[in-house]
Amino acid sequence: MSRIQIEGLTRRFGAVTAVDHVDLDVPDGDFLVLLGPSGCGKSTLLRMLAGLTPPSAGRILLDGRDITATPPRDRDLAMVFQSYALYPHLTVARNIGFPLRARRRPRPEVASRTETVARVLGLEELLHRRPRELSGGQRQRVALARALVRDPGAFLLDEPLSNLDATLRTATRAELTELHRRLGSTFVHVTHDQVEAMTMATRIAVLNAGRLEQVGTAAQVYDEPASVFVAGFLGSPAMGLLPGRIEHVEGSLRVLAPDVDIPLGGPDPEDAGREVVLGIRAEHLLLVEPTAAPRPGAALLRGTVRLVENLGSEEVAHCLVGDARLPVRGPRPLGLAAGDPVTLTTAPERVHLFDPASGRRLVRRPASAGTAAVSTHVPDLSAVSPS
Amino acid sequence: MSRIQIEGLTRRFGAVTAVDHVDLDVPDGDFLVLLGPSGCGKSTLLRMLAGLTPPSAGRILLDGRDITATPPRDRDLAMVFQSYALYPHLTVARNIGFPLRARRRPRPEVASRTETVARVLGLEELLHRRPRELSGGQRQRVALARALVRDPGAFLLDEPLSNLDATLRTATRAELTELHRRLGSTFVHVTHDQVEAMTMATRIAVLNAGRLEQVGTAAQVYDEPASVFVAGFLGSPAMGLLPGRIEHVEGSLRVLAPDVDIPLGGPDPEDAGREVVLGIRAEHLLLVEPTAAPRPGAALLRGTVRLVENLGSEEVAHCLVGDARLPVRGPRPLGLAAGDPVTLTTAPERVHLFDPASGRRLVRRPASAGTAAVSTHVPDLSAVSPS
Amino acid sequence: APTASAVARAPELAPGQEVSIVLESYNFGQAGAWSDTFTALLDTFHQQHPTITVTAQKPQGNSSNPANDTVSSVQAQLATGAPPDVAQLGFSDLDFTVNQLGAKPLDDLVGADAVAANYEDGHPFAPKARTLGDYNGKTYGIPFVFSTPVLFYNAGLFRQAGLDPATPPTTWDEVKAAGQRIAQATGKDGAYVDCVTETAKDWCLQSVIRSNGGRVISEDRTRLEFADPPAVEAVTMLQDLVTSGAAPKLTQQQAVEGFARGDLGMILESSALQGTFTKGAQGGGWELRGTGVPAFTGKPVVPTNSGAALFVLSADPAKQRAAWELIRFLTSEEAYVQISSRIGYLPLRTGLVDDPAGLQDWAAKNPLVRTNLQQMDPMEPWVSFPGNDYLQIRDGMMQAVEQVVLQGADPQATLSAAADRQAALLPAGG
Amino acid sequence: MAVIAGRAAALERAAPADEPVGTHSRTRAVVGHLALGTLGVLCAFPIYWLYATSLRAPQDIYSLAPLPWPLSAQSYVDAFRVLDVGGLLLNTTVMAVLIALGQLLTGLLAAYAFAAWEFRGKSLLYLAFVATWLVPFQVTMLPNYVLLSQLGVLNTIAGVVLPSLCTALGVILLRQHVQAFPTELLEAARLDGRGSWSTLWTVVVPNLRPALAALGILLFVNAWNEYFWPALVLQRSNAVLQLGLRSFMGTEGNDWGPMMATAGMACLPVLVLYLVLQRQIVNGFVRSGLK
Amino acid sequence: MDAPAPVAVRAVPPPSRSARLRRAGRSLVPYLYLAPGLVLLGIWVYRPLVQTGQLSFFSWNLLPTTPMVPVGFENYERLFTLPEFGTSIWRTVVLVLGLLPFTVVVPVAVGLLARRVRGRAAVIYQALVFAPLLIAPVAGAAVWQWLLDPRSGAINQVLGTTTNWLQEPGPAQLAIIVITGWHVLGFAVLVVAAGLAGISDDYAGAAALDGATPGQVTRWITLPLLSPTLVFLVLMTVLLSAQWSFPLIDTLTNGGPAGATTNVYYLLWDYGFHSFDAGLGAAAGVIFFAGFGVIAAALVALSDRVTFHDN
Ligand SMILES: Nc1ncnc2c1ncn2[C@@H]1O[C@H](COP(=O)(O)OP(=O)(O)OP(=O)(O)O)[C@@H](O)[C@H]1O
Ligand SMILES: Nc1ncnc2c1ncn2[C@@H]1O[C@H](COP(=O)(O)OP(=O)(O)OP(=O)(O)O)[C@@H](O)[C@H]1O
Ligand SMILES: [Mg+2]
Ligand SMILES: [Mg+2]
Repeated sequence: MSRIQIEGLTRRFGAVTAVDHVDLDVPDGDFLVLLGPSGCGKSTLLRMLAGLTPPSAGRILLDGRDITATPPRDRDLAMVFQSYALYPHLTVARNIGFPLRARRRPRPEVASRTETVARVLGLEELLHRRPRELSGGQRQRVALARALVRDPGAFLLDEPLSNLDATLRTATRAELTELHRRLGSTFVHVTHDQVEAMTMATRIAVLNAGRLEQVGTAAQVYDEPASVFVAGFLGSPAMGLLPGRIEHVEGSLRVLAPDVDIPLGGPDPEDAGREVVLGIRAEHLLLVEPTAAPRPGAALLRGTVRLVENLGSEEVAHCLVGDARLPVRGPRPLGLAAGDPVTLTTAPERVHLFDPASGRRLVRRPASAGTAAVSTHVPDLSAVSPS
Repeated sequence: MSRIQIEGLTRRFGAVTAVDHVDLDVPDGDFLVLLGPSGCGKSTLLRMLAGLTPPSAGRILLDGRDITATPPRDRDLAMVFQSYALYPHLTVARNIGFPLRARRRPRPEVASRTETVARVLGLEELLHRRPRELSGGQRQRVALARALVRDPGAFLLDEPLSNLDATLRTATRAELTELHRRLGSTFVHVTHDQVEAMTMATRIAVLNAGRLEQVGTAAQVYDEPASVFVAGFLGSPAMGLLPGRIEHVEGSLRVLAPDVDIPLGGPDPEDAGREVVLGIRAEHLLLVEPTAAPRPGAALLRGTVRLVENLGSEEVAHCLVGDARLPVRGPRPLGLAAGDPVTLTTAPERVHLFDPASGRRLVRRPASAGTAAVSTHVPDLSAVSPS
Repeated sequence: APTASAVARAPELAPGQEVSIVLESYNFGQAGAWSDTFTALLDTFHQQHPTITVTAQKPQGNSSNPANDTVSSVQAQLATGAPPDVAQLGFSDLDFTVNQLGAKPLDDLVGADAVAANYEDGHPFAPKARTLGDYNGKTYGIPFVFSTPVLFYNAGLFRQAGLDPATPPTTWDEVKAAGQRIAQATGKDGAYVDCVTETAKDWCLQSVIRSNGGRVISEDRTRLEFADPPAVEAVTMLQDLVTSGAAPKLTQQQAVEGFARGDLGMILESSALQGTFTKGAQGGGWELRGTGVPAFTGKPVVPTNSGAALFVLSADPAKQRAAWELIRFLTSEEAYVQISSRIGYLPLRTGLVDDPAGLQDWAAKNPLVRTNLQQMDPMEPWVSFPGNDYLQIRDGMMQAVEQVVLQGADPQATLSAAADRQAALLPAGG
Repeated sequence: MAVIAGRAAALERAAPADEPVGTHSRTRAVVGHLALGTLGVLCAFPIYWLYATSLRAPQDIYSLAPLPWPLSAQSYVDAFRVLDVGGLLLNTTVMAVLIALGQLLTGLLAAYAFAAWEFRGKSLLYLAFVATWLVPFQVTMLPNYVLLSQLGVLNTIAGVVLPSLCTALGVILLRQHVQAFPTELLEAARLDGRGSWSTLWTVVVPNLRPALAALGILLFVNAWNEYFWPALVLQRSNAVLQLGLRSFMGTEGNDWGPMMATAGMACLPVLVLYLVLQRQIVNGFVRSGLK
Repeated sequence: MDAPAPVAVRAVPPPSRSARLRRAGRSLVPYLYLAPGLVLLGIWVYRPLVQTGQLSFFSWNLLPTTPMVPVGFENYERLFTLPEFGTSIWRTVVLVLGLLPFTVVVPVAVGLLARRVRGRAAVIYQALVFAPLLIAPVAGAAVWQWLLDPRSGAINQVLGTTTNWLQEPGPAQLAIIVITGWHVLGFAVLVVAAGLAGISDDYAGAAALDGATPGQVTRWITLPLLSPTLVFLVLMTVLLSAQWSFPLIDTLTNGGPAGATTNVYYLLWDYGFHSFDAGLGAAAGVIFFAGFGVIAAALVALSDRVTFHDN
């Protein structure tokens, strides 16, 4: 039951800066998911929290206490390693009981708590096996059991599901979420799988190249990505992005690009001429009957289908609009085939705008006095370092 | 440009039968995906095709020619290994040219073909780097290039995307599909990721514990799973399954289970009393307003929400119906929370029935003479061995 | 049983007949005087016998003291079928050399007359030396180099301890007293008797035991006698030297180096080491002197000889003849003049030391040689043990002695136990 | 590839800079320095003594003073006068290189066979290699000597080299290396059209280079220091450096000064070789994950 | 619905003759790679071993002139009744036990300590410890003779003793052990370093997080995981101690004083090359081979039970 605060945490390996001045506040009971591509510094950040890698700069507070220099064993944390790090020479039972024995708890207590945890995770049958005699999923549960057996202040989980196949992964995901609900402990969970992030997190922190891109709930991160990177990283298929330009046309602002014309609403001449990156999620693009006459003032995108992917329940059509690829998603069958011309529309409020130079999100200010203005703004990012 | 036929192929490792009497016919130009859980024998099957593992029994024909005893280098096949298997000491260019040099092709030819392939795959810039200086995606493309450089009869790909993160995986998936379209070669692609299977395959072969469960197009495998295994393995979330019983109620057949009542249509007293396993996909379950009176004769399922997962564009509610878990999927927000009671309905033709003993699909025979009968039938599985 | 009683006479070499032979000597190969002298001698020989080519080699093997490798080296080469034609082998190995290594009886090879003539050629061989290489009445080896035990002492330490270097100890009691005195007065070590370790072999021990009227093996060589009372008494005396503090517990090498360094008052050693000691004395600034083997009070001293003879092992008549020519040359006056003057070895043609054309000058400058010459008369041969296991017997005996003398084991019990055990190894079965 | 990269990463993480917080305390470091420093000095002291002795003047040879003062090169002069040091150096190098290469080659071929194939009698044959450790030198010495004499190579470098061309250590260590080598690479090469022989040379060897180099140097050092077998075979000539030592041993005691000088010169090349290549040796050896 | 592609199930024809030949040729390949090593070992190790086995049933002194007398098992009987044989076995045991600290304990300590020091220092220490391996045994022995001089050798001066290390039975054995240990320490340190590097740091990290002290991590995690390396070293020590110490014994003590440093290996040498009792020596060699073979097999079997591979 702990709050974790990170201030200006940095770690360099020689020339590489693996974690770059990260500020983060994880309240007690949070399920924080660290999300990001491979090599972005997730594991390094987690290892610094655990005390396994000393930071190059910055500090870590646990419930307000500075633990930057505290050795791992004195931090009240439990960690599940990406590789599980089960002790290969110990049986499952002794693996699970290890943290208690290391703390010199009496034998009967160790035995009874090991048994309890094993029962909860369905490991009773396996207590006398060694790790090498377990399947991937079983190993993962043993690693979890070893963390759970001692009721720590917070759990650190480093890609604990990455080695599981899809079915097992779904099941374990649900199990972990339920566990969090029941225990109410703080969880910090590392992954590069966005489905995992979306389904489990109370909050998501997106890392890119060692820097924090955005922190927020799953909905915030998905619905209001703070940057092109976040927008492109989350969602499957990823958000379609294309360069455009804001123009003042006939008294209203519109985003224009080859074969694209999207109204933005109220007029604000200030923004006219601004270059932007336009982002639309696959599920927010709707097919327009090619024969139907375009509704005046509606968003309009024209393109060609390059490829249709069948996801089982749905289909994704990858369309070429101008030079950019836009994925369109809908219930199967979409009725499209490669080569078909398509006309698409979308709700203007579903369109994300980004600054092409910085990549940050552009937010339309609430139209006061009848005008809507676009400005660089980072929502919900109070914790993001001003870099 | 090759047809691959497999007859009674079997491979035993000591007591383990990794591949169990598999018959399979891969027509020229097919993109066959071998799908199955971890350890089901996919890699072993592929390795037997490549000639890296000798079969214990059965034979392999390439364009009608028996190649069971042909050494790997004389089979006209190229393989991309799960781990890429790039030669770490060679530059990208020499990696790509390796198969040609091994076949003692003249230098200029090696150089020109290497260059061509590199251009196609966008590797021109990287030709002088070594594998360790490449990102995962780049490595994958080099591995592909090495396979493509010599224009083989067929490509064997062993989980080539498993090491990539979601974004990269989506992109490479599309690239591979396009490649297949352009070349028209035969592809055999191993994976345990069903999205990969669904999106890429012209045909899917589902393996389970060394045996072929079903072969068919993505749509066939998804829409008409031949067994409980296939039904449970494909789809995310997996198809909800619950045990039930066919009863003859008021002149029509109905499937009944605790809290479940689904009409099957025309009366057929023969099947009454039969035990079945009932399967319904998450996207085929619809929420019924709890206040609305149930439409008489409609399918009806009652349960409690245990957990709601946010997938970004959609949400999945895991509901407890009777003793079974049924996932329900719909656009976000579903408006459900854990603990809520729900009433669900579905179209009777969306309900899959399986034989509880054998796990095979039960197919309702086209109602001839006004009766519909249920019988065990395996569609499209003429190639499945009669076990 | 002695073999090869009938060996055909080796014919004289025809003029111009080219022969090449191999000489194996443990003195060869060490950089310094020996190698240089040997090389010079072989050059001279080649000039005198242009048709005979001699290749010299040292024994194969890896002991730091090549003399320990002689027999195994010849044996290994015999196994390949190509033994050296002439070998310099120790007297302790005589039995084995004759019976097993197949040394050729020179009496048959060139005739007893020729052998005798060689001894008489010029200054004659010392009479005692002539028969050292005989076995069952036949001459197999011509003695080449040997020494008797000499009690070297450090005159400087004697003076420091208040002893008179001019009257060195002549009995073991005096040795003990002097040794104790030196140890107490100077803090250095007293007297080391190099007769008590396996490394030292048993030549010097035989001298000590025989000086007390005992033997290590009966005269007919069928019974081990080193556990008999006279022998035990002698060994007990040696043990007493150590327990009384007169003698240090050292290995042979330590003792030799200690003495060379000036850290040891007396050492009973072979004169072969004289060169080493002389060099050490020059470096360390002390004075080297020597005297004969100490006596047991009231008993005559019996010195024994160390050293080696030259044997012919070749089976080829031409090589045998060439080998004989080489042996004759190496034991000639000319050779001894070289060997003695350049290396310091005892000339077995003892008359040379009085010959002004020979070694008279050299002998005058090296008074120590006289000690050895004087001991030639009472000298008895170093007796070899019989059979294939002769070395096991010898080493077993020496180990027992070492245990008694240096490690304080009970003399009678230890020696008896060893004698009982080794008796089984005698060819007759004991 | 993945395996190799993984190993490299594990090594990097083992770098001292990345260790858990609080494990690096000053006292722990001091204790470490003290213990290792003491051990290092103890280990190196005899080597110092060797060189110290070789630099003493001949009359001080028996001196036990810790510092060789006054310095004298006389021992070296003597050694050079007696020995053809250049020639010996050349011979020894030839011998050691041939032996090391031979052992490396036979070891590599055997290790490749053990690691890349499944075949009948595999474990038995492996045992046949390992069991040579159980055969004492003394047992093989004489029969081999006789055979060499029949081959007519006694007193030649070939006689020294021939019986030493294969060693169990080379096979055992190399098998570990080759086994750690990703099998996919071998298979990829087969599919790409290489036979097993050219796979060995174009894929395995280039990637094992650090390990091969490290092991090669170990074997070279061993061969360089070989004394017993050359002493037996090269009876007539002291054709290699270690045997040069014999020139200063004899019945009348040893000539310590030049002997130490020769020993010092004999050790010098391998010491220098080691100091220059230490990182490579250690890394090549360690990275193999010998377990 | 896909029309099923009917496959006419034919009887699988037997492979042709040439295919069979080719297959046989391919299965020969690994043996070809083994051939050079096997042939060499066959000629230079096993041929002599077989000859020795035969010789052990004869009484012979190796000389072509003397006949080989078949004596059945007499050589073996003699060997087992010889008191030296028993004591030499005992001394071998002492030697092996005495060397274990140098090949196992100290290298492990060095491996663990080396983690505490950083940077160049660790490299330098390692170089120093490794250096003795580079010194030829004969040269090393000569130097130690000096250091062990009873009067003014460095060892006695430092320890303040007057022990004559090479002349007293106990100390001589100790000296042989220490000098042999000095020689092989560097190699063992290298092996342990390799073993330690092979253990993932994650285990130590996990254990630290689980609350284990550094000492506990070492005892409970690192050492058990290092056990395969340790077994390798123990095996090497048991099998090779006698061989390692041989040149030193031969140079320094010749098996003395009074046989106090004569182990089985040296005894074998003594019988074979000093006593010219080739049959007895051969019998000793065979027993040596068989005895150590049994010990090695037992060790390997034991190690399979007590070691844990990190996989
Ligand atoms: N010990 C180290 N030495 C040098 N560089 C390192 C080290 N550890 C990590 N790095 C580098 O730091 C960066 C971040 O590594 P980290 O392991 O934190 O990535 P990650 O986000 O966990 O990636 P993945 O999803 O692949 O596990 C990478 O570029 C990596 O190469
Ligand atoms: N060399 C082998 N020896 C023994 N068993 C083996 C061997 N290779 C594979 N197996 C076993 O055969 C079965 C099939 O293995 P295979 O590698 O084909 O699985 P897979 O479907 O590729 O699994 P994954 O998705 O995990 O790669 C597994 O149970 C495996 O344990
Ligand atoms: Mg990571
Ligand atoms: Mg696989």
